[in-house]
Amino acid sequence: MTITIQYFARLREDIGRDRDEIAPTEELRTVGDLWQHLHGDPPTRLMAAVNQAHARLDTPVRDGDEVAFFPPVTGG
Amino acid sequence: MTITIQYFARLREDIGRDRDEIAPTEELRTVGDLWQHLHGDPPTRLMAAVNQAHARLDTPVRDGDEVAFFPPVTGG
Amino acid sequence: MAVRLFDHPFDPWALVRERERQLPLERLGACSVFAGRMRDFNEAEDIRAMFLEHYPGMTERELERIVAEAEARWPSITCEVAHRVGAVEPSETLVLVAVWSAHRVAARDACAEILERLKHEAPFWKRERLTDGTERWVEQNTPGH
Amino acid sequence: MAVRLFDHPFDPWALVRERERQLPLERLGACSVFAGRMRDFNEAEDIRAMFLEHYPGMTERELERIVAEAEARWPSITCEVAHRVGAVEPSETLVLVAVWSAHRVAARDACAEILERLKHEAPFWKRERLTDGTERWVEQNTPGH
Repeated sequence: MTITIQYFARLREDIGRDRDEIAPTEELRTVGDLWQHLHGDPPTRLMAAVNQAHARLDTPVRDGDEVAFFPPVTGG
Repeated sequence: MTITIQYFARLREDIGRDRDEIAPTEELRTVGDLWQHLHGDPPTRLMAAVNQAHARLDTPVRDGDEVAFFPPVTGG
Repeated sequence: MAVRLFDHPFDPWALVRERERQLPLERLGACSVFAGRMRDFNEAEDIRAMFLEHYPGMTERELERIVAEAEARWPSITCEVAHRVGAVEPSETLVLVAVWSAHRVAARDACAEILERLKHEAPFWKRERLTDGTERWVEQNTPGH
Repeated sequence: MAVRLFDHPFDPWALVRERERQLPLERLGACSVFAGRMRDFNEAEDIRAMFLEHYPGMTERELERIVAEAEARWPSITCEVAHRVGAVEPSETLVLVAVWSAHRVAARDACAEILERLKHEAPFWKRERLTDGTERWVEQNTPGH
């Protein structure tokens, strides 16, 4: 299995794609580890979700998770 | 001319009529004077209006005024 | 400003929609509405019907004053206020306050302020008829701030 | 609880009225509603259109969570929440929050709370197209408490 990573809104445009897939390893334990591995230091105000629920950079991830990164939300 | 005095809601029922008319005199200078003259000491939470605007017991009255007394309002 | 009294049932959402047809909604990003209905209970008693007495003339003046003072405090708002008078049955609408504004905080605050002032300043009085046939005047509105 | 997403224009007052046909209004004395529309200006710029991106799946879960938490905090309330997604034109409704309760304070407070949490937690992102043809993402919602 893999961890899927989705990007939304301006973040998707800046990164240039709407998703990544990554094979879990021992070093990739948290949401923040995933971002660091793929993109380096996280920007301020980066928001994240794991399995469609809000998460933080220190939220743990595991095989099969659906992870998402996005900028501050602006609905309503 | 005269001063007309209207009563509303429970106050109208307690007094037993919906209005009084009274000839102005030197002693009847305020809303409170009118009530005292007609009914004695005012009840707590008595509300009043002069010419359809909220008034207090010390609001002056004069010939031709439309005065009203009523209990606390309960609209909405 | 629009202030209306109804002596028969009215549909609050039809009133709001009718008013919006005349408003520049592309500039009014926020609309806050309160609709108050007649309940069939009050302080643990069952209510069958209600009569809303008011002071014709002063009622309209008070509602217009309350709305005008809100429009002075929040200059960007547009308001619609409606109130029933006379005999009312449970679930019928007693009061409608609708406020439009460019921004949500003004719409929300003005809507709440108009409703509270209406409840404590506009000359309406509720007389309830209980299911056992007795009648009583509602003594006082509860504070809502 | 009812949470709905629309990818086409919807009439907020028709939604509210439709919901009320299924509610015991004789027990729900208070209804507080907020309708948010797309404005044709934002931060002094003229806006021609908007695209509302969202996160399908998470959006519905977040809206349901926000409403469920409000219902836990104010146990007497009944809620209806609707939100647009996709392409939107000025004056169209973006969001509707309607809350019914026996008493006005719960309806008003819950309506405000649901709207604020939706604006800061539900995964929607606005992209504006200006009248000069350029596009931009809205960076952040303003605090409304």
